[in-house]
Amino acid sequence: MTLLEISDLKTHFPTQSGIVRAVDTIDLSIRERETFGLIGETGCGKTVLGLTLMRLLHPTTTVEGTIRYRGKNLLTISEAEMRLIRGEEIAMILQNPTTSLNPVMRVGEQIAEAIRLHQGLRRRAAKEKAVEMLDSVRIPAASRRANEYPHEFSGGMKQRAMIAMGLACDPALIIADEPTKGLDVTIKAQITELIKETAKEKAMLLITHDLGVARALCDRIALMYAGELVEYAATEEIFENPLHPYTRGFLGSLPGNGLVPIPGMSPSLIDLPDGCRFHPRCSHAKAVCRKKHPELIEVEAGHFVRCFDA
Amino acid sequence: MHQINKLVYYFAILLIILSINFFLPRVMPGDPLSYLSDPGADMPARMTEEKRELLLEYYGLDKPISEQYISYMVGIIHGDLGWSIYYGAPVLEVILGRLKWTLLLVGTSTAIHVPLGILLGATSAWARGKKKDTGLLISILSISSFPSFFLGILLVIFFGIKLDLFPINGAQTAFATYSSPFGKIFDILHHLVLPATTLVISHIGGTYLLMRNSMLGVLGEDYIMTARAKGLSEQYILHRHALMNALLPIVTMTAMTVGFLIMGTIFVETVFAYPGIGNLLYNAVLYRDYPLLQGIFLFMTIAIVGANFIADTIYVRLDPRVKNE
Amino acid sequence: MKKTVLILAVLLCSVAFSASVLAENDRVAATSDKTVRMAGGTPGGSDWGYPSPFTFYPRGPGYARMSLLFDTLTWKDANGVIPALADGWKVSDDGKDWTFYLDRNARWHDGTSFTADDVKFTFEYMKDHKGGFKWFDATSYIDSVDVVDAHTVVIHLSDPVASFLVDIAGNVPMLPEHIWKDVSDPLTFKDDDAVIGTGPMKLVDYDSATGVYQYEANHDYYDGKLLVDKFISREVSDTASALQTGDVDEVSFWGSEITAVQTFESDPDFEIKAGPSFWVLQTIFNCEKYPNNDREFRQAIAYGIDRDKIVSQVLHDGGEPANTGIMHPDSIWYNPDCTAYEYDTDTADEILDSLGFVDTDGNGIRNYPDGAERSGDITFDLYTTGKYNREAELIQADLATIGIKINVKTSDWGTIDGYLRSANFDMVISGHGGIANPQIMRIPDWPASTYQNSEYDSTYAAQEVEMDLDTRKELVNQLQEMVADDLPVYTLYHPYMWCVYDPKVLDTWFYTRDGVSIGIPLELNKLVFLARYGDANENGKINMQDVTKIERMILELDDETDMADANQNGKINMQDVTHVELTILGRAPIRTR
Amino acid sequence: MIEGRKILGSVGLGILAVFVIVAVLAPYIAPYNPHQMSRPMEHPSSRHLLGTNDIGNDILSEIIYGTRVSLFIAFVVSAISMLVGTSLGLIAGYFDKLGFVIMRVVDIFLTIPRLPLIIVIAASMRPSIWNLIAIFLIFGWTMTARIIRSEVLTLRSRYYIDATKMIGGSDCYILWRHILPNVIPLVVVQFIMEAIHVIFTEAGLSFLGLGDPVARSWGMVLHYAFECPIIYVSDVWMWWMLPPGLCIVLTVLGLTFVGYALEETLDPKLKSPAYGRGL
Repeated sequence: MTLLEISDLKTHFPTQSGIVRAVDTIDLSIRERETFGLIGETGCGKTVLGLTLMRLLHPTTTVEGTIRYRGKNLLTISEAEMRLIRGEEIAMILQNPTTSLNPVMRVGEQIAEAIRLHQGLRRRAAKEKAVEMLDSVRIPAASRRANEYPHEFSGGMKQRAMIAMGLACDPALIIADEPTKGLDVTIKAQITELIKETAKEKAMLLITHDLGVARALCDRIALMYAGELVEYAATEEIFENPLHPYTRGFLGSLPGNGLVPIPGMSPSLIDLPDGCRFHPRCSHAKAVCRKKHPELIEVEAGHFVRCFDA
Repeated sequence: MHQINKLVYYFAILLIILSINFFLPRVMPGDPLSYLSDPGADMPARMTEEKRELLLEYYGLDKPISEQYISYMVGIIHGDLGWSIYYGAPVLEVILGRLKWTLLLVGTSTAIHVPLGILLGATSAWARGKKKDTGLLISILSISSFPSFFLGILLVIFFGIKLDLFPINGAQTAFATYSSPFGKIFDILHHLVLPATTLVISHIGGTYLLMRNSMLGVLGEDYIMTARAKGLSEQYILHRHALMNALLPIVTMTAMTVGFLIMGTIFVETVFAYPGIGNLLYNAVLYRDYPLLQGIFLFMTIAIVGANFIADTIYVRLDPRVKNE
Repeated sequence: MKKTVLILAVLLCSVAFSASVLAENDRVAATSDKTVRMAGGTPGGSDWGYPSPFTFYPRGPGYARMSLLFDTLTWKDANGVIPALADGWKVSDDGKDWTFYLDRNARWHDGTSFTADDVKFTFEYMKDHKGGFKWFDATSYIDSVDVVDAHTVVIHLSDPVASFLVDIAGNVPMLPEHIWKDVSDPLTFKDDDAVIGTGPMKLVDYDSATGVYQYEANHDYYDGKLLVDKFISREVSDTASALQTGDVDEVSFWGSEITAVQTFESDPDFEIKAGPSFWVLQTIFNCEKYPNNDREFRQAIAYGIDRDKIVSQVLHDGGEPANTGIMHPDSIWYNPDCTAYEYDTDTADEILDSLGFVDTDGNGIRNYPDGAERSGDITFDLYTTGKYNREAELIQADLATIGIKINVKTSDWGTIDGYLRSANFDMVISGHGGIANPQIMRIPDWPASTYQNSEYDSTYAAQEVEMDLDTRKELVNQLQEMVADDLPVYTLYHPYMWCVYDPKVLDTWFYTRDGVSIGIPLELNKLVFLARYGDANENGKINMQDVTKIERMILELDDETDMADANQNGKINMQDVTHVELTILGRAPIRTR
Repeated sequence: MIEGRKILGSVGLGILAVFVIVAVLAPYIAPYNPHQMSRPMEHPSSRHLLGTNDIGNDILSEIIYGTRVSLFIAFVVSAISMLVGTSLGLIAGYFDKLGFVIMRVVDIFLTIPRLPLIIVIAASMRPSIWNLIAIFLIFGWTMTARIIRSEVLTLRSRYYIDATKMIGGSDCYILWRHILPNVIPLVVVQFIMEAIHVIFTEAGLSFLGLGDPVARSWGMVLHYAFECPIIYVSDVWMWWMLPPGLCIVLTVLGLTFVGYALEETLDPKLKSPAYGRGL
């Protein structure tokens, strides 16, 4: 059953140098208890997509299209209604736990405040719940740790705390933005394991540029490039049968695949190339790629690609 | 170790300033007895050389400078600031007599301008880019461009003279008898309104701008986004998450400007005939009243060092990160 | 947000408003006593020290505030010396022994009687604590004091002092022996007892920080009935507006402040009295330093300064060009015949040319002659405190037209005093008060300390001991002429003074003859608070029918009065008395002619 | 707001430009020599647009010439403070041992009660313009040095400077080519801050009567106006007090606007259109 359905979503924001088309016409849906991976290079707009779903962007940003969550269009409900959804229905674990935790507030308190808000628990009960949550993400001596400040936590522990915070109100959907970024290999493995466990019961939108993590965790994977999806399919399908040159390039840049980088830079979201947005970097680019913008087509059941070659 | 270093540092600063403050007035031409022979005053107070020497001896000014320095330092250690030559009273007494008014004035205005500046700065940052922000920003930048004495004069003219709403002379009605115990308090408050308003207006810009910038910085921080993602209300985020973090630089700045706050009142004192430490200093310079001059400097330095110390302490309480460093 | 600001503003206003209402009520409540409030000065300048004889700041206003509490043997009113603690006095022929008959009713504020012992104690105490009475060194003249009886005392001087009645008897405050005998350091004695005197006022409160004095009337005063119950001297930020808004009842102005006086001229609520300031602004020359060591050079400068212009531009005619011999025109010592250097650039140019100061390089500024101590353009510094910047600017412009370049340097008095003391200056502009008393011409106390003239010094010494008034006047005239000719200082102007007051509160303000005490040009004479003796209808004149008893009449007998004694029975024949002049205020001496 | 910043900046520049022009062209604009005397205390008329002061100087001319004095002091002090402060800040940030010494000196200067000391010195020297400038310079450089130093420390930690060092760039070369250009914007902001501070303090000292009586700044004009005994009881304040006061206000406002616009442009944190930093 579909939990979240995004259709025709555009997120643009104005800047001095022009309009940034960070999310440009995206359609996708996430099913209950599904883990959906959103993959792309830095600056492709994947974090903006996450923030758009949470409606956390600056008011000057223009968002078009629909985001349907359990039948409600998140883009049209009031801010008050939206607040009830945030944290309780959809939780977002922001990237970079070091800066995403308030440095002058005890960790336990930061987890408890959402609990107090959404579950109406009193201070003490919320605190106990927060300790419980910290314990559940395997932070040792949780009740003591809950009284500590973020700077007293190690990088891995901060990430755990972030996850605990996201899980605190038992949301239906978790948006996890780069949860493994900047962690060393052993910690990364532990965190991946932790996410895998928690994701069993919940739907998750995992935003990452780490294909390894995505493969380990996700049911389906979408690749995003310059504000739009270029390919999406079930995880194994993507890895076995990548159709888009970008996907192939991305897979090729994996350590196991020889570390071949994609040549060139991703385009500026203000000044997008005509035709296929990937064509300047594409070794297979043809005349049509320069002129016409390809549509996302379903080449096989559940496997969508945006390429003339597919 | 850090604390000891800090103490040694404060001590060294104190020593240096005390020394500057001992030698500076003594290298200026003229001496404390000059005022006794100022014929520019409306009366000749004639003094013979013989009497001059008697007085120099009385005040210990005939001793070699090294001896004076030592007795000055010893005096300070014993808490004895000496005897004001011009005012003919213990320096401490003279300073304390003025200090209460300065503290009332500076205290009141600080108690208003800091919270108000914080409030407006936070509001402005929160409404960044909106009309409210622009309006606040431009109006506060504008009123901050008024020198305090000029502002004071304008307030005197409009509220003191034209509208006759507030008294413009002094800190209280001279020896009035009051019908109720609150009469005196109200009288003092009534006299306080214009000078304090002047100070509030001329100082609010600094706090406001710092708070706005600090708040803008904080609002761009990821943890604010985290808080939003939790579904917390904007008000709650502002109070619980943003404010605390944004306040940190305010604490430091307020402490660093304590010296300026206290001394900056000299202009307001001049305009409103408000008794205070600023005018006292000015007179102490004019009359070459070494002990008094030294006393005021000592007090100012202690106030500044003390304020920094308090700020450090508050900072540690507000920012848990500092404690463990 | 806007709401919060609004609420705050309203809060401020309401506090202020209720405070003003309350304060208003309080002020009304306070007026059941008759209170007089005067502006004691502007910020930082209204505190004149704790008004004990040893702790007031040695300035005119400080003395005046002390003198409300402490009486002297004699005092002065608008016309001259009158009795105070002494009812009468006589002086020996050699001018060395002064006998004073003391008022039998005088009491200290604590009720103790004032006696001859107190007089003796006072002079001895001052001798023992030299330098303590910073105001005036009275003791160096006094040899000894003898108590004849409880109310008669004789003061023996080592040398005659011509101005004894004013400078010492009318200046030294009498101390209560029973209080001060135990005080070892008078400079630090500030108990309530330190302000117990015999004066018409008692000190209620004093605050150094706010510069406020509050006195209450001593209704048991021996020398007249008090017109007021309370007197307050306080600091104001602006005197004219303070008077207008009713914060004070009396303010005083001088010199260029004539503009403020004029705003009150047409106002029926206020009255104005004018008086002399006994003050002069002068340029002091360094008579030891080239080129000002040349008398003719100084004269050239004098001719080159347009004093009338300074009076009109800077003072707005709130003063007059000064007597070049220093003594004030309203004082009895004034010599009208001193050389007046009428502004005349031609004369100035001539003198400078003849001295060899010629503009050789054609830059408009004269040059020092070849081989002189200085070379190049004639240029030197003119020091002044900030107060006289305006005058300095005009002098700078005037002297530029006769080819002398002046650099105006301002500094505080401490610095300038240092330069004067070390004779390290060219020219200084500075004021000098008390020019109704020849004593100010004493060198080196006077700022013209670089002036060296033995004839001057001996003339000064001679007049100090000359008991004959006319001879003394002649000597003082000579001193003035020497100053006017030699120009150790060149006087610029004498400002006028005014007091503007609300006559409904108190209308007895007046200016004292030759200034209060030794020449303080203030309207704050304690006599303004006293009902005129026998003045039942309080019209300022004595009602003869009220005079029931004259305790002692003092006549200044001289040869002419003897002539009124037609039947030569040693008593004056009343029919010969053509004119009786009653001096107002207090128990005035009755002068006959 | 992006537009607002530009507008504010241009308004500020415009105001400053007007004052600079007035200062430069003072002799041509001013109707009279400011020391020339006519009747004192005249009310405004066609002959004297702002009346005359207590000794008959044309107030308008006084203010026009005062622009020169006020701006000159502010400019010289800020320029020298900026030079000295920036140099010391660069050195202190780049060389650790020297930096330690310099920063201790700066700390002491920042702890010394600044305004009281300025008053003490100014009162005993009763300064001319040059004395005033010297007094302001004693303290002017400290804040700049401190701010520049911390910026240099940040810059230094960036990789490219290490890289330059590895390929053999000398310290001077690095300071000059890599660090200095990066701190210049900050220096400009500091310059403006110092100028504002100097204008305020100079006006204040002059108001207290501690300014140069001959070269009259705006503060000095205000001082004489405040000394005038009828300033509160007549309308004199309208033409004698208000215009010089407003000149100070406008100049400071101009500087503030320009400084603010610069600061906003410089600080990337303040520029970001979205809440998030990663965008």
